[in-house]
Amino acid sequence: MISLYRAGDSILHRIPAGWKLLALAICALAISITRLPTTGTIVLLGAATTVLLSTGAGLRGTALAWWRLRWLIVVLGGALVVFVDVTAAVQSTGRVVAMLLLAEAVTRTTRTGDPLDVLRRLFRPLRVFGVDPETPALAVSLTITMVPVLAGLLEQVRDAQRARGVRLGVRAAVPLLVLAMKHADDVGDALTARGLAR
Amino acid sequence: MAFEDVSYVVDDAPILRGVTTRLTASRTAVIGANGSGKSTFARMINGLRQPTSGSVRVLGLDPAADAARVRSRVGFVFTNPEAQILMPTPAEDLALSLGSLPRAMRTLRVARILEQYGLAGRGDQPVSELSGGQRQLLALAAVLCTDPRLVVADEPTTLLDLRNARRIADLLLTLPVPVVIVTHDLELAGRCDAAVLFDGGRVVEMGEPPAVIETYRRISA
Amino acid sequence: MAFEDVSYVVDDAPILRGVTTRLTASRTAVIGANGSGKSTFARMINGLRQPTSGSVRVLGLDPAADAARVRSRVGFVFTNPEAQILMPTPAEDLALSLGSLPRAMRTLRVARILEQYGLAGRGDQPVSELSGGQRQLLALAAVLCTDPRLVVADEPTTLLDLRNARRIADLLLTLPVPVVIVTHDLELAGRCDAAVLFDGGRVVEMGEPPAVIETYRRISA
Amino acid sequence: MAPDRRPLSADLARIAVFAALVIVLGTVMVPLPSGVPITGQTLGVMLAGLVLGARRAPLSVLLMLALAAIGLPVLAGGRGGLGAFVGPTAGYMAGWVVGAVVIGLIAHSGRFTWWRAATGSLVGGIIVVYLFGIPVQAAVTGVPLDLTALSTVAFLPGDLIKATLATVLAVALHRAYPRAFPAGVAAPARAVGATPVPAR
Ligand SMILES: Nc1ncnc2c1ncn2[C@@H]1O[C@H](COP(=O)(O)OP(=O)(O)OP(=O)(O)O)[C@@H](O)[C@H]1O
Ligand SMILES: Nc1ncnc2c1ncn2[C@@H]1O[C@H](COP(=O)(O)OP(=O)(O)OP(=O)(O)O)[C@@H](O)[C@H]1O
Ligand SMILES: O=C(O)CCCC[C@@H]1SC[C@@H]2NC(=O)N[C@@H]21
Ligand SMILES: [Mg+2]
Ligand SMILES: [Mg+2]
Repeated sequence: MISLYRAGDSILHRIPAGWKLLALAICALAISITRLPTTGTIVLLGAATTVLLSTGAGLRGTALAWWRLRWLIVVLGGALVVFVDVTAAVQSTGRVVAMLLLAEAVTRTTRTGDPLDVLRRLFRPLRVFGVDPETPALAVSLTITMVPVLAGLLEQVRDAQRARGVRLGVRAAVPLLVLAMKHADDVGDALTARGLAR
Repeated sequence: MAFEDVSYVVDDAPILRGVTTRLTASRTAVIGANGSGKSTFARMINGLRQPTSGSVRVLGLDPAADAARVRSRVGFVFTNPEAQILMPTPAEDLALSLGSLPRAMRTLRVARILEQYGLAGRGDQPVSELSGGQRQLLALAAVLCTDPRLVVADEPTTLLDLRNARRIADLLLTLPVPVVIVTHDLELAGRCDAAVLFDGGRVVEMGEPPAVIETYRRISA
Repeated sequence: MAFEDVSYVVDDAPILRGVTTRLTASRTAVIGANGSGKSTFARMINGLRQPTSGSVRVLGLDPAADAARVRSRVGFVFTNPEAQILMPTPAEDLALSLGSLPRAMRTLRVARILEQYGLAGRGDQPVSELSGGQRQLLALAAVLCTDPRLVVADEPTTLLDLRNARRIADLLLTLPVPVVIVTHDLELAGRCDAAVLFDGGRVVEMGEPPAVIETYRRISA
Repeated sequence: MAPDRRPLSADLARIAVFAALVIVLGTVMVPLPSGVPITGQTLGVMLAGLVLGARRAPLSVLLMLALAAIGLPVLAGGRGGLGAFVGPTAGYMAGWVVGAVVIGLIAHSGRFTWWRAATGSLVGGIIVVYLFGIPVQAAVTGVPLDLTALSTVAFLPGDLIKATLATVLAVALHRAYPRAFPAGVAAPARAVGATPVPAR
């Protein structure tokens, strides 16, 4: 699986992942409780775009980020113009777009492994309850490893069904589930054998 | 069955490169290293994979164009019976293969097949409670009961013990129709009438099994 | 390693029945029919399964009571490397095994191990892009790099071709620590110093490989 | 923990496998202009609830969302990153977590039957998800609540089909592989997660 992280050396790249996540959460909260006026919304949009530009996304990357939001803008904005009014349309749509751009900036500049460290740190206090702070990070990696395995199982099952030439409809997915559960049992054993879980 | 300059490329990676071969023996073994293209070759026989270039003819048909017809005539046995068994119980799985028969007859045939393959009394047990060998037998039964005119098996004995492996091998090798068996078990390959050796997506040798196996041993050394 | 009248029962089905055995050879093969209890036996050695009754001692410890300590000393290699490789890339998977080392040293060791097992340059590639043989090598490397004092392998070569199977077998058979190999490959079993034959959840014979294999062939006929 | 109780590792592996399954199901999707797609992932959430039960299913969904949060393209149509959590779909995703709990509670409130599975999927997999999803969508987008609620009719046919699928699949899996479920048929009264060691 390809991470959405893009290598670089911008300010945002150098800020620790935990702070960025915290800042984003605060922004999301602030933006959704303060009802910015239209000019404020436009300033916010400009600021968000600048932040994204500052991550080294370049004009092209930034434009692409906007382009991906085009349907949201058209439909959400359109609906609000029709059902409410133009001011509401600009303010609401603007807020959503600005948040999404800021989130993209954080995602682009944060290596997949860094939030894993944040995850570990977040879970450290839970140690007193007998939770191993490594477990969530391990679970994340485990899932990443399993996605291609499941895709492979899916292909096996698909081949086998086409070869038998039977039409099963929904129940075609049963063997996939069976194989997936077997795989889980085997992985469970491996986790234990490698001393990573009880 | 004839392959004519068949290539298969996935994401710019050539998996088969210009395979030209004609299988005429009644029992053909396909051997070769991991990743040499054996399974891909086998899957082309019934159109599960389609050549990027070149042509395949099986039983006088083109599996790419006539997939449904070819598949109804070619039985395919996979390595992992779990992927192949589609229903929760053996009886239901066999009934699925016999879909075209009227219900009463189907029940009778299912019972007969279960007995024939040593699965009598297990027809209504969850498939997950069968042993590895029993599962492979069921998968094979579900394929053979449709009376295919050609059988392709991709490593059908790898997970099996001596007795089960022999049983499956005996079943496959005494079929009244031609069989193609992909295998790493050179003893099994030796019991066929012809062998094909794959290496790096090419057929590098074809002929009497002892000679081909010898070459395989040599290039693997 | 000693098993004393060990039984294992799941849902009233006896899987091991009164197994008593003492493995002293440096390389022991475990053979027997599908479902005879070999894998269950192997899993008991490091406490992955715990006896319903009877006692197990491994390296002087009881795997049921001292599971963590036993597992840190016993390396376990599974049939299917896909289930055993837990991380998305080879380098991460090896690093996981070396968790106790400081980070800088770990990176160095990982690079060294990758090279040693013919995986140099593939450390950061997704595991799904490795070949079957490379995957088994990685799984083995991840186990051996923890310097286990005993290695148990459950059919480690079944999915492999001649060359890969030989490579894995050579690696296992030349380890400086005792090895227990569960296998259907009688050639591999023959290369061990001792063999144990399972049948119906019991150890029915133990001794020099040729004699035990002979018995296995006889009872499988 | 008694010696023959399922170890944590088996739980962890099953939780991860269902998270991966939900991810794989994300490849089945129909984008809608509202920014909230029709997605196969709800089927995965229902299956997780039905198979894993109320304790582990929400962990599986949370795990999958954690992957999205750290910037992996695991949401429908290869989306990912933190944007999803501040966008119009955020409430639905929260609803998945709670919904998974509700599905598990209903489906495993007694012997596992098709009607318990169906009720669980409908209540937990649809009603609960919408209860969380619609208000958040309205709040984020600024579209009035009633209009937002009306617009979700677009999901209803798909979600009803998915609930049916989930029910059929879970019942079939229960017959083919009973060990996959938290409490065996023979022992419905046993606490979730306290099943005998299932793995081979
Ligand atoms: N859909 C695919 N996408 C990418 N690579 C593929 C695909 N199918 C096969 N390959 C690659 O093609 C090569 C040949 O695969 P194939 O399964 O035919 O080998 P094989 O000879 O059957 O090997 P084995 O003995 O291990 O079963 C392998 O390197 C495999 O990774
Ligand atoms: N958790 C379980 N629940 C029910 N049955 C089980 C369980 N684990 C193992 N079995 C059964 O116990 C028997 C022995 O299994 P085991 O895996 O030890 O056999 P094996 O000798 O390794 O066989 P193979 O050669 O096929 O690998 C089999 O019949 C299997 O179906
Ligand atoms: O991918 C996301 O960001 C979440 C999508 C949420 C989609 C909701 S869930 C309930 C309803 N049913 C669908 O098929 N889609 C919506
Ligand atoms: Mg193959
Ligand atoms: Mg076994």
